[in-house]
Amino acid sequence: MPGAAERGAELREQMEAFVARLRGGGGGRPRSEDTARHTLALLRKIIAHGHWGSAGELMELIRAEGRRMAAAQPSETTVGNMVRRVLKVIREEYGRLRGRSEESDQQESLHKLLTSGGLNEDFNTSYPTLKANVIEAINELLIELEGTTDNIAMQALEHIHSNEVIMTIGYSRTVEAFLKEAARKRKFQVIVAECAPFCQGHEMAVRLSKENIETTVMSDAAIFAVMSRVNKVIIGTKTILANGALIAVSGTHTLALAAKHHSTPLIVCAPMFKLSPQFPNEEDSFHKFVSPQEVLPFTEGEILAKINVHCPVFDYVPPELITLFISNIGGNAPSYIYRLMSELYHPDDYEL
Amino acid sequence: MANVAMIDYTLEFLTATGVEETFVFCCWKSAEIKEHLQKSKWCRHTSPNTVRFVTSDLYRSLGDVLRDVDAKSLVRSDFILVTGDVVSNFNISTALEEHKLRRKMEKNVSVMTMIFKESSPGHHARCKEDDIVIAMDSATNRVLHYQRTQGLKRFRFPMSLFQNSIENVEVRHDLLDCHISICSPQVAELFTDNFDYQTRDDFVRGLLVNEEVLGNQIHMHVTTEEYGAHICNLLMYEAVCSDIIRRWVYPLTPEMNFTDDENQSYTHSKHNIYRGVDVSLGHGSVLEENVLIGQGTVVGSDCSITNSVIGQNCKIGDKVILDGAFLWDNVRIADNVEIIHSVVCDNVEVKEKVKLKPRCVLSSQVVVGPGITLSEGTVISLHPPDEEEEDDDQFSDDSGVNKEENKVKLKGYNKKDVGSEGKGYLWKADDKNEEDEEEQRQSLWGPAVHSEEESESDSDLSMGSEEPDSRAASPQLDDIKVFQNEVLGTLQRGEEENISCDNLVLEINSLKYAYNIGLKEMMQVLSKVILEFPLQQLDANLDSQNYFSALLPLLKNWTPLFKNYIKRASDHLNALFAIEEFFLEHDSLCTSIAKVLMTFYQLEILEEDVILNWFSLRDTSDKGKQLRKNQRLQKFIQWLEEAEEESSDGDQD
Amino acid sequence: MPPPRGAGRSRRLQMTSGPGVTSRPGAPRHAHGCGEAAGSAAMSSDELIEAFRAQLRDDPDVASAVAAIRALLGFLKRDRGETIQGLRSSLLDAIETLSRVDSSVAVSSGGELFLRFISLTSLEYSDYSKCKEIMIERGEIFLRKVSLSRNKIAKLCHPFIRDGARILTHAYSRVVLRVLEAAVESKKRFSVYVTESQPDQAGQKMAKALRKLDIPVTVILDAAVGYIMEKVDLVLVGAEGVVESGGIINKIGTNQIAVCAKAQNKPFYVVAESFKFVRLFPLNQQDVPDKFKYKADTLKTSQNLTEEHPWIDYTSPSLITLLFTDLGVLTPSAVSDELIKLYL
Amino acid sequence: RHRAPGGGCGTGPAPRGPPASAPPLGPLSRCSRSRCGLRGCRAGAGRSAGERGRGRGRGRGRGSVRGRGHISVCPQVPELSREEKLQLRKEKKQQKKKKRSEKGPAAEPPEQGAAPEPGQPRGELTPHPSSSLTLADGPNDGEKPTGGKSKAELRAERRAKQEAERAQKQAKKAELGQAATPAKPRLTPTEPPTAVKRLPEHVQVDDPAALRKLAKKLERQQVPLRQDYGTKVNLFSHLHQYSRKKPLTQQMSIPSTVIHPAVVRLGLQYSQGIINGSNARCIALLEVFKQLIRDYSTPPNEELSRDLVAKLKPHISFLNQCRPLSVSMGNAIKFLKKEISCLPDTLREEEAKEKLQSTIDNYLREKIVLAAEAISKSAFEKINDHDVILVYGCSSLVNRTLCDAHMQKGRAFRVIVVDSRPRLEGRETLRRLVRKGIHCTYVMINAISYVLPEVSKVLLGAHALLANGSVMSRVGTSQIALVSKAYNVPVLVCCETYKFCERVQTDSFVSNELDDPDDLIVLRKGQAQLGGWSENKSLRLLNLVYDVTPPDLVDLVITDLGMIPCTSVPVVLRVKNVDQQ
Repeated sequence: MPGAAERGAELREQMEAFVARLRGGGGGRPRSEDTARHTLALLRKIIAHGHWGSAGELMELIRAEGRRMAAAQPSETTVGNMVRRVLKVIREEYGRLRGRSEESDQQESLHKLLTSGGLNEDFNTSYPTLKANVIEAINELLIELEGTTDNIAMQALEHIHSNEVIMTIGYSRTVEAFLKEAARKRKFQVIVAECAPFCQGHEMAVRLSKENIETTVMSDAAIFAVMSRVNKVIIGTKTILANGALIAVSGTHTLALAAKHHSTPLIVCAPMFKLSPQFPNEEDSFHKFVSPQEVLPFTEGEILAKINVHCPVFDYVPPELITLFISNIGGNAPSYIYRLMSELYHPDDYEL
Repeated sequence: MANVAMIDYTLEFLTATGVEETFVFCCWKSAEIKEHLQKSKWCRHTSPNTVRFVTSDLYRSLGDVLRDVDAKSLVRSDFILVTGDVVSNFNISTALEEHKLRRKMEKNVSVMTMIFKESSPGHHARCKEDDIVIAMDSATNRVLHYQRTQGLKRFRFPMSLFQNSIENVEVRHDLLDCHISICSPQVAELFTDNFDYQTRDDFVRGLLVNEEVLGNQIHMHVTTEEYGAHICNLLMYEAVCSDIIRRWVYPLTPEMNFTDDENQSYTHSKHNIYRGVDVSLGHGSVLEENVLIGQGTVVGSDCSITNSVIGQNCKIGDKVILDGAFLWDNVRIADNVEIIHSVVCDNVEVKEKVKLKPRCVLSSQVVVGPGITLSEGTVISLHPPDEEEEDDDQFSDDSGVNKEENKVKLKGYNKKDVGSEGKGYLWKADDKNEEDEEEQRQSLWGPAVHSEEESESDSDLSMGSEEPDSRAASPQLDDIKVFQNEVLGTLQRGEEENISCDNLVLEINSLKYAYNIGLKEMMQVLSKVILEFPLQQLDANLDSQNYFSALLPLLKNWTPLFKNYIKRASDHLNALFAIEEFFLEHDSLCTSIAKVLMTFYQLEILEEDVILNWFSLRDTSDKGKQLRKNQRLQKFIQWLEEAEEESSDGDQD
Repeated sequence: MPPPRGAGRSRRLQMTSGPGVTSRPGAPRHAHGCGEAAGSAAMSSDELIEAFRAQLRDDPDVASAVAAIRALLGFLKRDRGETIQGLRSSLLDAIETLSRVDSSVAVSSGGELFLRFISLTSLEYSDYSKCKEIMIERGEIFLRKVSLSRNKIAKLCHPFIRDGARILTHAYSRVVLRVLEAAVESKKRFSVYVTESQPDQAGQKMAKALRKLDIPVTVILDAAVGYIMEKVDLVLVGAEGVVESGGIINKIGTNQIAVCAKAQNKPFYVVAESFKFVRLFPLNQQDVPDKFKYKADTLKTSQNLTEEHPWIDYTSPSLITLLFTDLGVLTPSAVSDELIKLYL
Repeated sequence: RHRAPGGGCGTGPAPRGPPASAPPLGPLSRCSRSRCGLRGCRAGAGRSAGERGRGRGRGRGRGSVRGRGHISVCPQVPELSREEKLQLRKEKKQQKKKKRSEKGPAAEPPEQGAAPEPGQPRGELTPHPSSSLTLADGPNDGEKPTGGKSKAELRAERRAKQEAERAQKQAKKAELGQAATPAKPRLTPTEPPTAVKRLPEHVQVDDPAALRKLAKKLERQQVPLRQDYGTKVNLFSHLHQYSRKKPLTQQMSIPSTVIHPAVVRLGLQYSQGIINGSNARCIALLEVFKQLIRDYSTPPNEELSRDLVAKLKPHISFLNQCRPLSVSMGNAIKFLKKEISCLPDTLREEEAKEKLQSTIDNYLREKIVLAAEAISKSAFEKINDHDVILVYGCSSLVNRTLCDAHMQKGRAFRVIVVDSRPRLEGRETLRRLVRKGIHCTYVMINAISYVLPEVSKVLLGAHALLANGSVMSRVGTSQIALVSKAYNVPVLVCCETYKFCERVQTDSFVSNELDDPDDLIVLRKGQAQLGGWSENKSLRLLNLVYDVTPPDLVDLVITDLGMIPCTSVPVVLRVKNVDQQ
């Protein structure tokens, strides 16, 4: 068809731009949600304009692109997650077209191990309607994305009672929305750890105080000192791993430990698209280190040559320190995360 | 550079700052660069930054390049000038904004904005060679004085710096020149205009010296956050490498793999250890910190590696100690070798028990050992020491090397230099500079480095470091002369672009201040210039008649100019003396003196009584008397006198 | 009578080809062994036991559960019963006999699995003979899958072994061995501490195997676990059985290691094939049934068990960081999920 | 002996929160005011009695020890003489009256009214060391032979009456405090304070009474009062919060008559954070005091030992205004006062001054310099080759220890310097260590969980060691100890014994210090988020200075007495007290 070529080119360019943006650390602080939306949009484009015959080819295509995008910024797990979601969508749509019953989930399971006949089914038969259906489904996904933050905020009142002291760290829009929502009904006090060196905490505090929530900013060093007076810790996160652990802004681990020490409940607000089926393995994958500049100014002069300065952006928070996850589909214990995973993604897609 | 060609860093930096078109000027091995770039992602049609090549062997310096740019008129708008060895994560946009703004405000006065990085002296990324002292106007960020400190114990600043109007002048030594400069199209023109500009330094200094003449200014932008450095010798190479590995140049870190090259993917782990795919380490080998190991490299057991960069497919034996070593690709290192702060180029083989003391260089394909120790700063190449001039080639230049190979057939290697199984020649530094070790290394490493840039990033723009002494100042004329020339220049421009007189006045004033010229000289020069003007414009020898006809309009135009300067009687007199002088010089024209004076008088530049008492001056030379004999003049004077008596307007004539 | 025998033989061939990598060496002989067993009619209990033993003998790498299942499959093939119920009952006492031979949890888990699988298929197909067909076919498939499971686990697990890691493992476990092998293949350098694990000194066997892969290995006393723990980066053990709580049943001493690991917050990883999942929910050590705790013959001979050494102990899920199974990497809580999916 | 119930009530209000505590404080404090007045004067008498030489010292020693021994029993009552009982009763009556007059908690039975009395004084009395000795005397007068008492009793009675009346007048406008003051100047010189029993003024800012009292005292001493700055986090409303922008000296009349210029300078250096770290502060203080003593001359018909202490007081309270005294300083002052007060009167002035100067020098040498040496010696045993040692902030002691281990013993170890905003003291540490050629790594405090896995030991400095074994130190220390525990890395604390302190504290709230909140403001990308925080009603900035590390997070404390578990701080204190005799 006419214009296919240039649309393809344009698509490629967008891809490149996206990848470049991811590489460059997304420019400032990228919102995971935006990233997710971009990814979906791009994938949708690919599905719309890419050349593919059958579901199998399509999935291959998506995988290839997905791998490329995910590799660009390992710490930005949402990209990979979105790709997985899309793959799952394709599987489902395909399955539906093949008239497989809805609920027969393709989980790897003992049951399947025993009952299944053929090993894995092919994706080669091509259905004309598949493209439309998939795109439709992706649009639904996008709509779901829109709602996430609000859905989470809705549950605020179930978790915050009046004149509580709540501690949070750094800046997270989800948490911001959550607290603001609660503030409409209840009066409570928020303590924000500033989260050096970026000090996103300051922004958070200012925004909250605008809603005249009584807010206190303090340096990260005071977390443990103040924790004994805190009733709840509510934080956002970058990623939730398959074992219910967090990859969150650095300092969170300390926060979580402090909370544990005073047995203060630690609540994590995170939309579903931050669930990532990876497990924390020993390599610092999906970790991110920015320029030491942030920590120690270049003007330090000669000593810089002799020392090492580390500025990790994220912390790993083991699941046992976490009390509750609040996602857009409700609250869950860390031990149940694995299940959500298997609902969201297909096991074959766990590694792209 | 950390297993990535330097030019890739430069291009990445440019692209990141949103540059859309890049010209790469090459003279060395343009073929190779081209090939390299064509393979790289820059030439994919998706890349946002389109790269073009201009190659010619004539480019010996930045000057040549820019002149060529001007000739081919490649650039029409502002452009960024970088050397091919700049590593930076700087975001140009703000500086660019400032630049644009400045240019909008005072039309096209500021031609260039140089980017500097704040870094206290002694920082390892500060290159000895282009360490600079800068005097700036802290209000406007305007560069007032620019001086390299290399080898200097004390600096000299022109008085004018502190005399002129600018209220607070900052003299800074805490700046690191990133060699990134935003230029307006004029820069190219300017290079064309002055052929003695070789490097950017020449340009800057030239511009600053006669800033008033050309009315151009240079501004600067100081960044604190971002990183920017320019690799002009091995020391810098080492420094910048370690900075990259220590992530100062984030997001340009090895594991980002910005070159998008399959076998450039690294995993980053604690202590800044980067490992390519299928790197294998023997048992007991430790990577202490800040190590980068390229794909497919094999390291034996019980090695200790720290602060080093190791290329692809290297073979490293057992019990090897690498500290601050930079191994390029396919290096083979046997057991028990110790390499400290040295560079080992492609395909080198180092045999057992060789020790490399700091700052050694083994150029490509060299073989050393076994069991020798290279003293500090040794450079060994496959290239016999005699023909110095092309010693650039043999570093990692395979074609060259092959040629070397068969040369080698003829001559044997010096065993005591390179060991019993060694291949290569000790590359002697010219023994002229026997002063301190530092100096020697500089002079020796300078070229070495240079060649390396060629082989790695091959951007000729990095030639800057090659001719360090082409910075000799252009010969100074005595002030008056210079001033006169410049006034002339100003007026010419004024005439061509018919700039309004007040502007001319301004410019001339500024010139006057710059060369601190007294009013007297000023007067004389001015009138002289104006009178000479026609001769300059038209051919030198024309008869008085059409000389005057040429002069007349000019005088009419520039009346205000004179008015501006000729106020007191003395001024008038000075003017007259100048006129006299002029006519004495060109007596062919002296017939028209009367006419000239007449015009001056009619334009009310000169007053009659002054003219009169000038005329009546007796103390002049005999030539002067002759001049006064001139009957036209006589008549003119006479007429003036009469005019004085019956104050009637002189309409005879 | 020809048809079944023919069928039997053909399937036997399949079957032997089934195990693939795991049972290369023993395969032909064991096929032969089964062959002569096939001579008679319904498989007698000692034939069954013989088959089972043969499995273990011929192919030292095979897990006893797998062996049991194979034996049972063989049994099933030659079963003469006409009804599912008949089949079930005969299978039940077959399992009984097997577990009398080897009391390991694996056997019973394997057996249960097999039963479950029988019943599942029988639900789908009413006609008995058809049903049997399917059963046998699926049995083969199942075995083939099972034979792949260890590699799968290895693939999942070895990323968790960092370069230069120090690993503590316990007793002898084929799966652990396979995982470490995979880690070595992926150019990782690590060292291993093995508990010698009395009374049978299985640790020594493990150490030997590891040395073959030239992994630096140190055998430590069972009592030295607490001492060594602070040097260790992670603990990696196999399991004889994975119980519904997500805890494991394994060679005696595992529990103490887990406790130490917890105390020093070191990760405690378990690798186990999914056929080791067993429907059992021990509350504590004492709650674990004796038939698992003690060797079959001791159960027969000794009159006072309290004087005997138990061979296995129970490790509660709270002490386990992750389980690596061929169903993927599971948190302990996910195990019960799997079992529920299977049995309910 | 009155300590225990007092402690209960003194700290009582804090958890209850300021607003709640205000009304009930009224009556209690009042009654106690009169009470303390009485006891004060008795103490005065006590002094005159105690003045004769050695007995006093022992008495006090025993007193304090026993005081710690059996807490919360109040066996005083039987010992009380008739008169005492009598006017106790009087007071109770008055209380009842007052309670009625201003509807305090209705029908509070006398016992409860009485119970808090002893506690209250330290609530009421001014912060400054001199004040506390009223309590220090508590045990004393108990032990004193009743014979020496009568005069005191009479005076006490008289005053009690006066106060009672005055109090009734002032009941409506709850004007408290100055009643006790007249007593003070006269008590002060006698007894060096013991830190346990005092609730310093700078932790009860939320109590208007205390503030007023402070103001009064200051103006009496002609020391300007420093104004609080900005809105405070209400958890910490009981602490001062000063701005570095407005140093105290601005509002001082130059030349100030009472305050020695050297002290003014010192004060400025303190408040501007130029002199930082408890050691440095203590040393500076003592140096200045030496100068003070040098320039001091006893006025006619005055006794050096008394007058000098009296002279010191304004200075001390001035410094206290500039920045709350560190424990080290407190102890040093205590020590100095003791030295002064037990100067034999026979000494001529010059000799006395000489003596004092030399004692100060000794103190400096023994308690700080030699102690540091001893510590670095014993700490060295714990530093092995290939260790990775994590340090936090900038502790002179730790730095020195590391440098010694590196330079003298030539140990090969790496150091990880952890730092925290806003002070960024770690950079100083970094510079020093790197200059010494120690291999360093630098991270922010929120990245510790990234570096800790490789750390083999954590070495921390301390601001003070409290009697319950908890470590008071730069904020963030406790956090590091916590995370280290999680990675089971041993935590070592270095602290000289002169920083040990008899106070007990379980959280970081009660007694702490707030630094200039503006320090938190940071300029990033050319914009300061928190720019106009003070305009914003609901935005608070908390810049805490210290925190308290619970003993179970600290493995061992390295002191000049060797290595001890931090639970055995009281033991050391006891030993010290004994050998101070």
